Amino acid sequence: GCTKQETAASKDSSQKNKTVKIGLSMDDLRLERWQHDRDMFVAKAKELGAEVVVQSANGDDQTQFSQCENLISQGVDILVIIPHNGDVLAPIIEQAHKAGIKVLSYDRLITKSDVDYYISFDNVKVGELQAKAITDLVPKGNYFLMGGSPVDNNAKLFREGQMNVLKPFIDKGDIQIVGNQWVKDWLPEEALKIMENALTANNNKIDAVVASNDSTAGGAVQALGAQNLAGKVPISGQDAELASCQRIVEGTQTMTVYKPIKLLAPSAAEIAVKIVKGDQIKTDGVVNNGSKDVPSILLTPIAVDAKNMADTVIKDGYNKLEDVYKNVPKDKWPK
Amino acid sequence: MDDLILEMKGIIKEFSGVRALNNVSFAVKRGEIHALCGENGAGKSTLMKILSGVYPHGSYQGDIVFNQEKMMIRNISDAEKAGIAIIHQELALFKELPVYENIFIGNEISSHGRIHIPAMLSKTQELLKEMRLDVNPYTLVKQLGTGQQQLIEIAKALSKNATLLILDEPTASLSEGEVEILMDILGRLKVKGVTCIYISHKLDEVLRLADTVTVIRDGRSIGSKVTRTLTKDEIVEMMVGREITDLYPKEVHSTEQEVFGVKNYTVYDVSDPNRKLVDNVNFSLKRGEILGFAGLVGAGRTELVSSIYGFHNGKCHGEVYLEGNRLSIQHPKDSLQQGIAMVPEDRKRHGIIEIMSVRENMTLATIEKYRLPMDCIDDCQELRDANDYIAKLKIKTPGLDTCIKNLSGGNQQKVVLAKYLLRKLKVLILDEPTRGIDVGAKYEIYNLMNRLAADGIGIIMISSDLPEVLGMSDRILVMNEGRIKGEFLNHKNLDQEQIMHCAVGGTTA
Amino acid sequence: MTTELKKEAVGMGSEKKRSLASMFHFDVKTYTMILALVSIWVIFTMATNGDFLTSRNLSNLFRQMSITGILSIGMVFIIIAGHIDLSVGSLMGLLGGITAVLNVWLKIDGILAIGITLVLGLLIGLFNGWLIAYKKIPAFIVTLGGMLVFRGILVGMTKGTTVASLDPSIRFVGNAYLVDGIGIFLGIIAVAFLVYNSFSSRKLHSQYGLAVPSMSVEIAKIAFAAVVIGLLIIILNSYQGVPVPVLILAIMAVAFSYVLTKTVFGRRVYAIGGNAEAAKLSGINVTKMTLSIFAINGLLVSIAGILLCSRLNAASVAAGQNAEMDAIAACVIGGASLMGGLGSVGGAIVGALVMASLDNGMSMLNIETFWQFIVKGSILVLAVWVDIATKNKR
Amino acid sequence: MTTELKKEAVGMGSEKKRSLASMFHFDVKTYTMILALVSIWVIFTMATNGDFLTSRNLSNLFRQMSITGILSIGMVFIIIAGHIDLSVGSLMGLLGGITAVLNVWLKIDGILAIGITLVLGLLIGLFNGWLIAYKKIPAFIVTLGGMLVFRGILVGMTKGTTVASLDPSIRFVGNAYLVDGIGIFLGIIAVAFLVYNSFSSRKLHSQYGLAVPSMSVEIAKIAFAAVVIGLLIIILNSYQGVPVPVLILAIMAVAFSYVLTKTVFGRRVYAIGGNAEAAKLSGINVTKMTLSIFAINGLLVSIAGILLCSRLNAASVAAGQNAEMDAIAACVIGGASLMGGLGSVGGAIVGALVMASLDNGMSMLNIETFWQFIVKGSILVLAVWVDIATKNKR
Ligand SMILES: Nc1ncnc2c1ncn2[C@@H]1O[C@H](COP(=O)(O)OP(=O)(O)OP(=O)(O)O)[C@@H](O)[C@H]1O
Ligand SMILES: Nc1ncnc2c1ncn2[C@@H]1O[C@H](COP(=O)(O)OP(=O)(O)OP(=O)(O)O)[C@@H](O)[C@H]1O
Ligand SMILES: O[C@@H]1[C@@H](O)[C@H](O)OC[C@H]1O
Ligand SMILES: [Mg+2]
Ligand SMILES: [Mg+2]
Repeated sequence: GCTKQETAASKDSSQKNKTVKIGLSMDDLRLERWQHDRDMFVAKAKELGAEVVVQSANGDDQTQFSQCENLISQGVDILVIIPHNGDVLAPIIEQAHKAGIKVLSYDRLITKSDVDYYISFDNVKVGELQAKAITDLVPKGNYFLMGGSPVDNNAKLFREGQMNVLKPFIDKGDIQIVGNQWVKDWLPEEALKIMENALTANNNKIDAVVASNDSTAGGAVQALGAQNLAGKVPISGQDAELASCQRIVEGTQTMTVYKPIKLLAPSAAEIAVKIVKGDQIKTDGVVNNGSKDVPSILLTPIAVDAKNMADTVIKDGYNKLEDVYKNVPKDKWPK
Repeated sequence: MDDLILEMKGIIKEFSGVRALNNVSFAVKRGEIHALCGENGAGKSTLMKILSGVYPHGSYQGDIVFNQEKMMIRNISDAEKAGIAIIHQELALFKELPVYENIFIGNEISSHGRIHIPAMLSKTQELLKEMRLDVNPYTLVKQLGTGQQQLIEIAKALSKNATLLILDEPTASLSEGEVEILMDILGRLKVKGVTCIYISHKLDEVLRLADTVTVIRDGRSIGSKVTRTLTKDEIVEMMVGREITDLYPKEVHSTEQEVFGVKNYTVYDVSDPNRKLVDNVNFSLKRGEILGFAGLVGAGRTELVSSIYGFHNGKCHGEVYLEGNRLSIQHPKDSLQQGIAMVPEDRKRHGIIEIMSVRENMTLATIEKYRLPMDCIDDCQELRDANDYIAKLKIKTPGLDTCIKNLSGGNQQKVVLAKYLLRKLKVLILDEPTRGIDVGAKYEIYNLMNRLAADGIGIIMISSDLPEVLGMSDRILVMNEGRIKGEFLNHKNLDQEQIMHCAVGGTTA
Repeated sequence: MTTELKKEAVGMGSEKKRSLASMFHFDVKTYTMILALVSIWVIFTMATNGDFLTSRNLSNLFRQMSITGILSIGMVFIIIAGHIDLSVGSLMGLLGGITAVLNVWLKIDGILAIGITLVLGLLIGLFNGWLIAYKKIPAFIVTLGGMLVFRGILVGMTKGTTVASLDPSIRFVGNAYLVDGIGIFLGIIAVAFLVYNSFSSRKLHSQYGLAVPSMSVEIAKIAFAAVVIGLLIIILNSYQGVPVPVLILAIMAVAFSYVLTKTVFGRRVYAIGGNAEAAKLSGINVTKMTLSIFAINGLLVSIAGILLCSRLNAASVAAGQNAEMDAIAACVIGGASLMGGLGSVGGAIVGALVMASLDNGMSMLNIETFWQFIVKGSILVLAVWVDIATKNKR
Repeated sequence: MTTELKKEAVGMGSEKKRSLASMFHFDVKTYTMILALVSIWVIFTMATNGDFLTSRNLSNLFRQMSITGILSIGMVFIIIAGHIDLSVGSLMGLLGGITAVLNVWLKIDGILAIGITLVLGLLIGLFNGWLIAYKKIPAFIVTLGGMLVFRGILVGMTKGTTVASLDPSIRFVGNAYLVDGIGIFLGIIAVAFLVYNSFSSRKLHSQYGLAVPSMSVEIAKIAFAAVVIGLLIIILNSYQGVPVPVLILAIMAVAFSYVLTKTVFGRRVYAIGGNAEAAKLSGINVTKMTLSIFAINGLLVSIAGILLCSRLNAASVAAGQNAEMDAIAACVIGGASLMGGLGSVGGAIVGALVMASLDNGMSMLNIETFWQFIVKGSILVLAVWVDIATKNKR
């Protein structure tokens, strides 16, 4: 009921808005995918005549918290948050609402709060796609799970999805989990060491690796390569980073999960502008965040391998054909 | 029976296999001033560290009876509670803290844990006045000269109102005037019934001041004697086991050829660029001459030479000539390259590198001399030279690779001397060179100086020990408040009075 | 003897002059960094068309610095004493986690949970201190180990999840504001205390026959402080009031600044850091002191941990990562030396404020992230450079 | 005179004895940590049923420690000189990134790219050193700033992407193995050099009439070293040969250990860390030395950066995060003191090996992450504790 008043108030404070001012609070720009998110979001917003203020928290809760406060006090009209940790930002939602600002939770859900909208890919789904792609190739055998950062909540969601798929195989006794490690800060150099050690501990008897994202997969592939196992042991990924797309077409990585940011980022920008203008928002349903049902727009992530590379990542312009196929003989390029 | 305040019986102390004290017994009568003498490394400081709780009960063998009571001193506060205070041989001050805090640290005047600054300040002023020391209680200790720091140490010990006061080389860097003041204070304390243990290598002082002398040699007690019946030679003989007939083996060998000259030299304070520490000083040094610098503590002698040497951080201007060529010295390394070396006054801060070995300390200033291809150090030559000087200066050390901080104070000083003597020199500056060195070793050092002078090296010797200045210099300059106030050619008729008169600001006779 | 008397007279005179000079020295020294801070503020204010200086943003800024500020108070004790603590970030995370687990999972009352956390912080600090003081293990190693161990316990304890939604009583500490009246009241008390303190000290000084700075200087100083305090409170009130974490920071800063400068304990901290050997020779129990310093730090870390989980209304496994670096940096920017013996609570707070201002200002300016890194790094170096260059001149 | 002669004689005798003892002292001191390392290895070997001690895993282990090892060599120079470098991780990331960008984007030949990176590393090190030595800004601040600036430049330069797929020439450095023969050859050269060195030094010593340790001790020492070198090469060969990064580490370690222990330069590094003022008075140009030390460090960081991007065959924006902590920890575990004046290349390498062994062993054991944190932290503290406790006994 009081939402309208608040919106009005915020309009006042931004001194009659010709341009919509969007505050975008990001987790960490040191990870390649978020750069794409930002670029596309900003491009779309500009197209719609909105101004975007971007903040990156370098993967730190407290920093993100402070930056959100700063955005609020700068009088943005709407807050779009990619939370580092969605569980800790409830107080920000309160502050924003007090200032008459609505909050759109982007990619990761802000839980136990009165967040207004949620737009994302389903992270559990991501894990499921990863495991599915690998189990399709290797239905039986020794699996190694290369988890993400032990202090990243998303990493746990990916694992949850992976286990949804793997559990039946494990129960049947077809799949053995021979190792399950988490990679500090998603760092490839850590993943490299962990993979080397896992291969040693298992005398190379590892039939498949479920890695939670591309940077960790990159490290693991290096270790596999050293044992001449690159390309022989299927390995998953996520984010469709250029380097991993290259690996996929070269055959050393099996798949990556492409979250068509092409869809996500622009629609987020569009919705953000709409919210400010008070337009109707079309949602796909709701997601319960622990204290309310949040109206949500949920996009589906896509599993990408060598076969559908051209139709997805490249077609979307997410990565360029000549970049992805750089190290592949020209005659093998898709038309 | 005499009333004994302290009795140490059968004290044995070992440092990782080296026996520093071997069954020492030591008794002090109430109210007396008791001197403790012995060569460098004899074990004097070690004995006093045991008494004052630095080496706690259990780390040595033997008994301590203090005030008729058997003591088990576990730490320094135990000793202080019992009324024992000590001034250590090495300065133990806090450079970054002001004078008044330094004096009271460990014994702060406080109520409910809150320090009482005005009380400490006024007590400090009182003490400073008693010491006739003109420094501001707020001054940071790092801004004081060594002599002044020494006086602060003394003030600190006095502030503790001890019944037994131990002074380990308190006058090593004090000049005649300050020594007088200290004697004065000790005399008054004696009247008040305070007992003193006094360690010094300045035997004149010992004879004047002490009631009793105890001598230890190589960690054993040699004996105690009443001073009244004693002569200097006897003490020396007890200390070193032989006679030293001439304390100052003065030779005259100065030529007329100037080797080193300083013109219109002025040095300013680092923290107060308007304050002149040295004011328009001129002097020249001849080949083979030993030029003595006398003056009171804080007269600016150290500032003068360390500035010339390229070490002082403050502003300075003036001209320096070596063999007629004007020098431009920015850094000590320039001086060393030109053949000018300086033995610094503050051994602990400027002389030694505590965590390095005796050998490494000794060769640090000459290290290029041992440079082989590929920057490699010729450790054989290095070892040999180091061994050489250990023998030459009779440095008492368990080995070349012993950490220098495990040496006795006097032996550390010898290492510092050796460090600069190892170089080929034209000019040697010695700032308080015999600080804390025993008579026997002093004699060796004087001989060494004579030899160097005979080789044509010019030597500048700053010393607060007037007899030493008189005994060794060919010529004496006296400084007062940054200026050269007098110049004396050394001849038989020159006496301490004349120099002192000049040093306190009087005019040349 | 006459010369001596003369000297004495001169001494007294030069002393008065010196004491004044040294007083100002001290002031300028502390204030160089404040000047750097002010310049940073001016630049940001101009760049943001004044947005930076709005009461609201300043309120944000102070709240944002409060946790680092509190950590840096504990850290400055440790650094002055010649040690270091790398475990502060992890420990803060762990202690915040404990509060949350106690409150959310075990349904323990908020106040009690806070109490338990404080005690635990103290105990853990004591344990660190014990290893360092009595077992002589370098603080670097003990706290590097602690950094790993505490983080591990936190991850294990929370099973990697975020524990969220605390009691209002806990949320209050990190998020509430004081009613305007209370803020003003506290401000008045502070100024009154300043006046009282300064005049009683003057009185004492002259009682003991000591030089006192001229009345006008004294009044100017007090007036300046009063204006700063007043302005601060007016600014904070004109937004929503004094934020509770800022109040906590202020109280801790005053209390521990007092401890460091005015108590026996505090002066001895400087002594053991300045020259541990001499401190021992002066009869100071260095081991016990070290123990206490780490215990104090543990307590302050637990306060910071409670504030953190209160602000976020949750405890997460990653909470507090790298906070130790911020705290150490704050101390060093504020003039502390990692070699020990130097530093002050005020300096550390100013250091924390400098860093928070840089973060805040650049995020307001919407500078690209990589430029933020570059600018922040450069300004840090520059500020300290200026500080050092001006100090050396004097 | 007679007494003196006697004393001298005694002196010489006891010196001989002491010099021997002190030699062993020295050995035991270095070897305590090695003993701790061996115990860690034994435990892991038992826990993994011998897998830990397979030639393959040892080859892994050495490769995994090579980057931290190289960083710790540079760091130990800095720490001995009494400074610190927090920028090492970011700088390594940046320099690796530069190699990758040069090679992948600008299509510059691998060797040339490596060359440019090395030069850049040296220059950046020089710049750091200049700020510290000439501008007197504390190393902590300069390198904290550097940490931010370098990371920012890396992010800006790569636009946050991972730059992948380098030339084989670059990949070689991080991933190749030496043919068995070369390994053996190098081993033989090393042992021959040891023998030559030790005997020529004996000869010289006795020529100069100096005490020499008994022949049997000498032979035992050489034999021990030869066995270790031999074993190492046999183990590495029985897998795939000596890995190139391990070879690079070994060469760097030998070279810089030589610099630190045998050269004038090295002696001066210890001196300025032990007492900068006394060093200056002894004619050492402290500022120039500091400059050179940071330049050396820059060079070593660039080698590490090249190795890192070569091993990963890619440069990522996050590369090298926290590597500085590992390097510093390696030095401190290996006996360096953050107060300066103490430390050794050998110690730092052993420290790096201890940490890498803990990581490697626990990940082989597939221990839960949070336990890994806890165990690693505890063992670090424990190992240093044991080290210190045994040292104090002697
Ligand atoms: N910490 C220590 N470790 C090893 N040996 C020590 C230590 N302290 C003193 N010694 C040794 O004990 C002996 C006695 O030293 P002490 O300092 O008591 O001599 P001293 O009589 O005070 O000499 P000086 O007149 O030079 O001050 C010396 O040989 C010295 O090398
Ligand atoms: N670092 C410093 N900062 C400020 N003042 C200093 C500093 N060092 C010395 N002084 C001052 O310089 C004056 C001269 O001291 P200097 O040490 O040269 O005297 P000195 O004649 O050698 O006597 P001493 O026996 O004390 O060494 C003293 O008043 C001292 O307070
Ligand atoms: O896309 C992933 C993101 O969702 C996760 O939080 O961090 C790692 C990324 O790879
Ligand atoms: Mg002594
Ligand atoms: Mg002097």
